[in-house]
Amino acid sequence: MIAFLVTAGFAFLIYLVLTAGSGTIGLWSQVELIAGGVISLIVAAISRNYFCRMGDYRMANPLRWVILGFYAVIPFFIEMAHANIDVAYRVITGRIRPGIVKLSPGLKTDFGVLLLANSITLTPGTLTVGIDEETNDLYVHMINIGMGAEKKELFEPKDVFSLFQFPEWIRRIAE
Amino acid sequence: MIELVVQGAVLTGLVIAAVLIIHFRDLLSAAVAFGIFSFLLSLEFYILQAPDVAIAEAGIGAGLTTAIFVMAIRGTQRMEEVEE
Amino acid sequence: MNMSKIVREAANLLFPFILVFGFYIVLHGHLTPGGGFQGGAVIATGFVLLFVAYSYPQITERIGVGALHNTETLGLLLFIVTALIALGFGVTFFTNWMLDIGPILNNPVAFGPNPGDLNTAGVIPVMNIAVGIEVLGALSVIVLYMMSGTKETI
Amino acid sequence: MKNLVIGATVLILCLGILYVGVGLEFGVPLFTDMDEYFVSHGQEQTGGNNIVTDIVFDFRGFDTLGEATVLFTAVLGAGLVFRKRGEDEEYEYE
Amino acid sequence: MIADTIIMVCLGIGLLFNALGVLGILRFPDVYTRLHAETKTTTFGTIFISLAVIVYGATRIMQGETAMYLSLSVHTFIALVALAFTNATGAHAIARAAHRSGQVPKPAVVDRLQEVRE
Amino acid sequence: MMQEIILQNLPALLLAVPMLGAFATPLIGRAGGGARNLWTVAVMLATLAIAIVLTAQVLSSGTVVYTFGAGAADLTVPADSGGIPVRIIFTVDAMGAFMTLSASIVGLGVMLYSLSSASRSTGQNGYYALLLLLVVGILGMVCTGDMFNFFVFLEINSLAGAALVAYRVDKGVAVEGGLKYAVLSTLGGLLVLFAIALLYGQYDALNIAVLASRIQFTPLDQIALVMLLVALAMKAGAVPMHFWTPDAYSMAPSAITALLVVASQASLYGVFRVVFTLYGLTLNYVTIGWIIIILGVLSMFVGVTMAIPQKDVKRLMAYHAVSQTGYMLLGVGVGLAVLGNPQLLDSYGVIAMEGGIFHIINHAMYKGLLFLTAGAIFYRTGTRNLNQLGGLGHSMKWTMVFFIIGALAIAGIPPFNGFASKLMIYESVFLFNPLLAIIAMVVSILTLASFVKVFHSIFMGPRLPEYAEVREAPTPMLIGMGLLSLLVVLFGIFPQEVVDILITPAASALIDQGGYIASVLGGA
Amino acid sequence: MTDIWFVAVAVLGALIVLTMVRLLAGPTAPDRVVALDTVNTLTVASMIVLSVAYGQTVFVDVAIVYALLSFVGTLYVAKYLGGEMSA
Amino acid sequence: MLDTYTLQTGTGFWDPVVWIVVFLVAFLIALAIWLLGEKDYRRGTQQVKPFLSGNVEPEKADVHMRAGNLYWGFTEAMKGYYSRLVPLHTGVLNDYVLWFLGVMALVFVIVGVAA
Amino acid sequence: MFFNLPFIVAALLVILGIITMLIKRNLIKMIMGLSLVEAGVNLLLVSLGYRAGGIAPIFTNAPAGVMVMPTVQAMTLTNIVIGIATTALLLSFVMVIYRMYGTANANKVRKLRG
Repeated sequence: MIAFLVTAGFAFLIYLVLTAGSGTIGLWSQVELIAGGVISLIVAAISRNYFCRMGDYRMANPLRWVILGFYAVIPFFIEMAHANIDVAYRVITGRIRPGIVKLSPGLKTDFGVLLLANSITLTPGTLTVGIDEETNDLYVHMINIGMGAEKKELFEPKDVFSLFQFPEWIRRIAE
Repeated sequence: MIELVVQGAVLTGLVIAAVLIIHFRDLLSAAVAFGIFSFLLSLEFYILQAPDVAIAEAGIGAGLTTAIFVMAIRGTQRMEEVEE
Repeated sequence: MNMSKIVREAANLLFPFILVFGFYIVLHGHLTPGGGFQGGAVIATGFVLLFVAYSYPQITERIGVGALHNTETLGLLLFIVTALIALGFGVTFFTNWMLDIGPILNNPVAFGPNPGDLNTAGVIPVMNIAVGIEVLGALSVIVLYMMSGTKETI
Repeated sequence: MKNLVIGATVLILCLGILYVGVGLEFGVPLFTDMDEYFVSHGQEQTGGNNIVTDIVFDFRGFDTLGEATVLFTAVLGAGLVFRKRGEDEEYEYE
Repeated sequence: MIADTIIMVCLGIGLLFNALGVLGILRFPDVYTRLHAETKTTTFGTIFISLAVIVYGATRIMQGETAMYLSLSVHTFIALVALAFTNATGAHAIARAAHRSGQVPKPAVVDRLQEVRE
Repeated sequence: MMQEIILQNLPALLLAVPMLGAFATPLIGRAGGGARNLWTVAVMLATLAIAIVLTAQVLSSGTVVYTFGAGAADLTVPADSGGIPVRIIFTVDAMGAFMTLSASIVGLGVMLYSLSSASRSTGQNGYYALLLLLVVGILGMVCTGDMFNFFVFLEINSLAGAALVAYRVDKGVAVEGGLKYAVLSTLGGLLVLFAIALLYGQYDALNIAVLASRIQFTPLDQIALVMLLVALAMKAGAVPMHFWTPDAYSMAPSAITALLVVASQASLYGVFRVVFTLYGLTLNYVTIGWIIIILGVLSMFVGVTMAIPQKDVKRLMAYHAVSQTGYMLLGVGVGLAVLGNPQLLDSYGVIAMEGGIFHIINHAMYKGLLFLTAGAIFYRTGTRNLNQLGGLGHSMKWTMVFFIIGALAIAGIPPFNGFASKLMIYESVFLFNPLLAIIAMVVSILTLASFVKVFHSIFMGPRLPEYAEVREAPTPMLIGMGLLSLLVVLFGIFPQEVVDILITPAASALIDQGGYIASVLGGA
Repeated sequence: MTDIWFVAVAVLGALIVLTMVRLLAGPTAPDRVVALDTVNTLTVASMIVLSVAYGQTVFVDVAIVYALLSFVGTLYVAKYLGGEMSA
Repeated sequence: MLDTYTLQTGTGFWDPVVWIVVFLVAFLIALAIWLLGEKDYRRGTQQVKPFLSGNVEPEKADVHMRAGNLYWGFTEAMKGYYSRLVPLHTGVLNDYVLWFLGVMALVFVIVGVAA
Repeated sequence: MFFNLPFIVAALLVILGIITMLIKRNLIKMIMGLSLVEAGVNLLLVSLGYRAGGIAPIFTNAPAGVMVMPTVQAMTLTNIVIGIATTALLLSFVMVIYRMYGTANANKVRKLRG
């Protein structure tokens, strides 16, 4: 039941964003609001078992979404810009030293792992290649491993991220 | 004039993708090329002011066509047989 | 076999989003680019996303082929019955009979370029919905059939 | 021999089909009366803003029914070839 | 006028990064490094192009045309988020598939995943 | 009130009823096999009733036009449109009504026959739904007055046909036949659409009447003509594009094969509609007429000669179907070749066309009958190989009688209906070109020879030990066959009646391009 | 002002044509999928820019459809390549 | 009365009723002849067996002529024709497509030349 | 002539598809060729309806201008649906054939001949 409501609320929110600017009640017209309600109920009926896995409603807290937005705009974006300049440098010079390393972030929720994996993929010279289904350890392809660093069995997050510690942020968001 | 350049680029890509579909012996690669072909076709529809058709081609070409081709390849064989 | 945890989680998150977007396209068919077919294809692709993220047994225990088949038939029947009702009004097959019914489904619109209003166009939104659910059922059922065909035995 | 036939066929079809590029002019249709009607009267006759949807569901709604029928047919066909068949349903073909 | 400049700059950065990404997938030696170029650079470039569009929509809203440019900006933003999300996941899926299909990273100095698999 | 609505909307109901029936069939099939059978037969009966009433309406009051989505059925041209029709229009003239009648009669026979012939296989819900959809495709093709609508129904026809051909998977061989049929007909359909696009690009119209009134026969029109002509002739199974025909016909369930014959005749109708109504006198009718005649003669000869060495009874009959299609092409082609010469047209052109058109319905009846008998034999014995069959005349008497009727009709032996139409073709073609008539007669003799062989090897001879258990075919099968054979005999005894009532209006409707245009656009 | 947008689309079109080189050359299927992803991203960018260039804001929906759906095809190819598609 | 059943074929006519009457008359004559035949013929006795120069009558199944042998002479006589025609039906889908498109190309040429 | 580029490309796509169907022996490749033909026809249809400087036929927030022809777009939509249905059905057939015959080569899928 909670899953149904959470999914319906989420769907309604998305529908509102999609139809922003359609009328006069706030930004929306009356018919759009009714249609959005109906649609969100249908969507929730179909997809509640997928959107909300068993008994995990942490993400229903709006505060976490605010932090997520902040995370996406400030640290993530800066890292991304940094990453891109780095990749651009390597594209032009062709100076690379790639390898696949193991990273143990210690995250527990699936959503957190997803966020971290996508963050890693989009940021400095790293790309998630594999994941250990039990321990949530990530296997990360790095485009430039520091000299000698490949000897390390397990990479710490601070070896990978230069400016911000993503796992800390994501723990704050998702756990 | 600049529209013509845009259209020329997209159409060139379209023809290249079509030729590559024929050229690849690896059917999986051909399916991937078909995906690209579908993207470019949709972009061309978009340029020709047909957004309805572009959405239809996008919805079909992006996911479904590739999916059914890959499944058909999984159901048969990946490589085209070499002519004797 | 299912795909990695990351892909599964991403599919879970994207699925309701795709559904909402698909329904948005279906409902706004008479205002923005799109319509029943396009929206149905988008929703069907959402289902196909689930099919790819999970394995075939996992999918079939949650989503029945029969349910999707019924959805398809329901859409078709809704479509043809909507068209047939027009005969009862003394006009021909496929006439837009809801145009004269009043403001619930047929808001008066300004002609020429306008921002658009959802409850206009009489029978067209109803047919959009009908075709939408027909197409979503049909396309996902076809993909499911082909998935079942990739198994070694029939 | 066969390659020659294929070549000749493709060549003639090329000439025939590529003639489209010469015979018609892009962007300047010769007659436009039917589509002018749709553009200028479609919105007031059906109330829909998207003329393409108006055509698909109102002016040419029967085509759409046919199209939906084709989809239904394909689903039935795919279902039939992948169905579970009974024991005695294998016929001998020699 | 300032808005125009911002739009130009954003477009310029976006196109530059897109070009670099395409260059990257042409230059890099193996599939993993190409994925680096593809995922990060083109996504980043597209984000900047979208930003240009969003800024353009915002300026038009400032000039008083609300409804349509609001929807333009919002929809562009949605496309942006969706693109970033799906690109990252897709890149992961491809990298994983490439690794599972037995493609070793060519000039790699270390491959922990391969060790685990063996 | 109800009756009035039905009478006003006959052309729409003709399509809507079987469509609704097909869509609901899988749902009703959940309730049980008996309910589904009852439902499909009821739907088919309703369709036949509508077709008969529609035909009567067409014959009594001229061409029926039906505008989809307009305020009234005959409001083809909206008041503010400047004299062009904008909606989809059904134009059922005498030719279309004739085809409608033939298709729905065969459809009913096939449906009754299927009640027992399909009763042993799985997936019957899909089978019946597809059967109804195939009927929908045929009816739509022959009723429509709109090029794109024609294409859509062509695709329904192709896909439903292909899916049904593959119905008995049969170690994949049936699927091979279905694949060949589907690929070729899809390619043909796409080329038809290409041609439609060319016509649309020049004249901005899709309605056949409007196109016919505007057509100029520019080079693009010629390209479109060739594509339409060849693609539809391929769908009709004309030699040398007939290769899919034996493959598909022999592997389909027999009931379906009987209906596939009608489906390919719908394509033949498309050919006639294109050359006569769409292009009319603007095309160089002598060239096109001779092309059609040559296709017809080749079909007749190659079809029958390929039939003689066959061992598979259904494959043999499929080649005969090709051969008989040649007669229709020949008859109508002769009519086309003299289209521009009123004198010759009056003296033998019309008769030739009437013969060709009469042959369409005759062929649908007797070839359907023959395929059904072949299916009955296969149902009881489990083989189609002529070298293994024999001595069935002792146990399957009714089937033998029906087979004799069909075989004599196809060979053109009086007093069955095949003779009547062939006689018309012989006499008129002899005036046009004696050689063609002689070829036609030779082919007829070879047909008889071939069917003597089939008859001998299936029914004659002593009772064979492996078929000692064989009994008569079940009653629904016999009813289906009996319906068709009754019509064969009736059409043979009263040919002039049929010609007067059905055929002459159909032939004159084909020739009368101006009347067709006037019925849609008004005035003229 | 509108010309800028068209110039941007022209550059993107040229980049799409360039990407075809990887599609042709890519020694393995994953390389070609990389080209597919790139073309997808560039197409979305072109569509967004073109909708502004044409002044038709409703066109952006097409770009959203692409951004959302194109990775389904990628996932299918990945599933096949990873040997995980055993139904 | 007869006129309504007569098929007019432009130059000639055909009357199925007359034909049926003639057929019936012929049938009656045949029946009469049959009735005039041997009266003491009995089924199931030695009379059924044909007299084959004193040889033993072979089993029925052995004399039954199978379909493949029935027109052996005809196919043998037209061997040259069949040896060319039958291999054309290759069963390969590409060939089918080639025939279709080839005929289309041919008709293109014919129509192009004629116009 | 040069401005007829979309028509020429559409015709080229049709021809490329036809060539694929003629020379490729793999059944899946042939179906890809069929899809190419279909794409070519779609492109031809849509470009037939284009009018120079036209805008899309949607009145929602539309700028001023002449609209392109909408009928072809409706036709193309129909054709796209028909195309996906046909492709799916044909691919199902090919999968069944492969399972029964063990090959998807048109040269070997020929039990029906003669």
